[in-house]
Amino acid sequence: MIQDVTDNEEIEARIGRLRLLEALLFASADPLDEETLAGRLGEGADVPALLDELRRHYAPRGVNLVRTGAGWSFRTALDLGPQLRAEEEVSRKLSRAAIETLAIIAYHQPVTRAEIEQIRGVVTSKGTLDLLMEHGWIRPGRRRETPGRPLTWVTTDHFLDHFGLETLRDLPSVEDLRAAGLLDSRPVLLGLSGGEEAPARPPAPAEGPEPG
Amino acid sequence: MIQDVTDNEEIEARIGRLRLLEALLFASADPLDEETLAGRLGEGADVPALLDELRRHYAPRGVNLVRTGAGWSFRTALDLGPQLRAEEEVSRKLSRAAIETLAIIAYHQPVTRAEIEQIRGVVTSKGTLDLLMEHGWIRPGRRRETPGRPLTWVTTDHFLDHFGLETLRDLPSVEDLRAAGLLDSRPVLLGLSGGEEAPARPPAPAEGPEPG
Amino acid sequence: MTAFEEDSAPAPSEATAEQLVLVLDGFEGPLDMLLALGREQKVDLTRISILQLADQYLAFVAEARRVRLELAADYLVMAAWLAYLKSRLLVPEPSGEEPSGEDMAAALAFQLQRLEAMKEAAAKLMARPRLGIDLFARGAPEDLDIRRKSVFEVSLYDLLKAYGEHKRRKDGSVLQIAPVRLYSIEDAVRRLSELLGHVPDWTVLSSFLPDGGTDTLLGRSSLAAHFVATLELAKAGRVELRQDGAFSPIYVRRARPDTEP
Repeated sequence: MIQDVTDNEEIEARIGRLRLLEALLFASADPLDEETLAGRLGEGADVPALLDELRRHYAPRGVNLVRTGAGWSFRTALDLGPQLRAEEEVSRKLSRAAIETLAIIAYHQPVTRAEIEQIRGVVTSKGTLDLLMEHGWIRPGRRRETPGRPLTWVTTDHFLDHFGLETLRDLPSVEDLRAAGLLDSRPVLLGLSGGEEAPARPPAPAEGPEPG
Repeated sequence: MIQDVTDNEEIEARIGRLRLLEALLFASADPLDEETLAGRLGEGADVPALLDELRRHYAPRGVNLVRTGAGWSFRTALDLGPQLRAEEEVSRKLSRAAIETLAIIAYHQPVTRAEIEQIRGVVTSKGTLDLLMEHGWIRPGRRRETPGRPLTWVTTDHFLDHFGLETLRDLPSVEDLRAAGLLDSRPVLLGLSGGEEAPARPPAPAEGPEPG
Repeated sequence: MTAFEEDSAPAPSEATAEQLVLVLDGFEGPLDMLLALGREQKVDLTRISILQLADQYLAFVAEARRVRLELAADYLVMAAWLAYLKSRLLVPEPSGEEPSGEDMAAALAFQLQRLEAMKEAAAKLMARPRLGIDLFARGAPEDLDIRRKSVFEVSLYDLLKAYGEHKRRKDGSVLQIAPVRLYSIEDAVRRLSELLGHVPDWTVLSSFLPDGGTDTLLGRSSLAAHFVATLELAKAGRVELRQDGAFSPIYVRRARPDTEP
């Protein structure tokens, strides 16, 4: 495999290049073509030979070095696919509306759907609450004792679990959010409150000016 | 290394588990804990032993298997960092305030914002905690059961992962600092921050006369 | 290793203070600056001279004043506190419940040690091999959701950020500035001009104020407006003012032709 080695120094250099090649391919988000790799490995690197050595090293392992149209990359071994994907469920990004709805339920619970809509200022799409409930983050709470007896929504233990909270009381308050910079504070108008904080002062003289 | 093997079948099973373990760890960018891995490898898998074998196999290579408090993960070898970094984007430079605040949270956790301000002697500017949280290094902890029930801040698993720490006990010099009494976040006599929990100031002459 | 420093740091020199003023931006507040000053003493922080430190800091504040540098309030609070501490250290301790000068000095020394310890810890922490800087994770993770903790990638940060954004949007949309009722100076000038026509001689200013007292915002603003109005009228030569001493009542009367300036 290593035919052109003449001395220890050369072996070391080759191992160094192999290690760098391995790390470059591992850390790259995209497949790397041989030209790019040659640029990174520097003069005197026989990139095709190094790639071949690496490919053969990984061939029997759980991770393989594969060549795709764009270049070379590590992928998990094809035959392990079924075991890796045993419980496959591609992770999805939750929509902004769903995150916001969840946040409002967390902070305002128990809260009815109408209240959520009032707070958000938009109609809650049918699927949003279903989605949050399906995922086990919210559940129906008690009915509100008002006309129509609307259902309220509350968060679940799974919600606490997911977000690493011990209790709901550990949710940062609005003040905490503001202090942490998650809420830009709007300008505050100071000194325009009423007279509560006015210092005690003798009442202004009541007697009006005597007309002359 | 493989002492308890009695027949070919067992060797095959062991190799199969090693390959699956390798693939699982390779597929994930985030560390995986042993419990998760055990769940995926199934009954009869000696996960610690398998991890150890894998770790040793990768030790001299360009990619290593490392353990942090967050779990096990493959990472590029430390000595290759400078060669790999060349192409990586320069990460956003953190402000001194952010770095100091992170260290205080790491060493004093759980710690309230007022305590952080006590230690630094300045008000925490807006955006500092926000930034640290955005990096995924800190999160809100439990509220302190003291008047005002202030929120505390703690570090995350990702913090351990990012700084390559197995536990918080591995923070640099943490034991020395504790022994020296320097991890005491209690307010001291000199209350220089504006925190809610600031202690009564010494009769500072700077205070203006009471109105009235 | 500090044994060789026979002559400990010189007395606070103006040069030091000037340098501090120059690099003021480099400090994270007064405690940070004190720590930098303390390091100049080149002794272990446990053996630092707090008195000398106070002198150095006060020299800095004096220098900042000399070059008319505007110092943040916390720098001035610290200066006042250090001046107080100095006086407590220099004069015999009064027996009382207040902490002694030594206690206060020790507390300051502890704060400095603690801050220094955290700065060193921060430096050591940042010097550690860091993910994404010194070592790298798999660049192209495969979407296997191995953790199975959640199908959705939502962090607590995302949740809080969403609520913060919602809150900000909402607060922004309902922000209404309540109309503020204040007594205007123009109104006060008009009112005073009319009333003065009925007043023959020195009359106390407060008696011109409209009913309602001065304990409301409107009342206080009317007091202020009327005071400014008298100044305006006096400047125009239409009234004369008199006050017998600081904080005593202000008297107003119509200007006499013969006393006009």
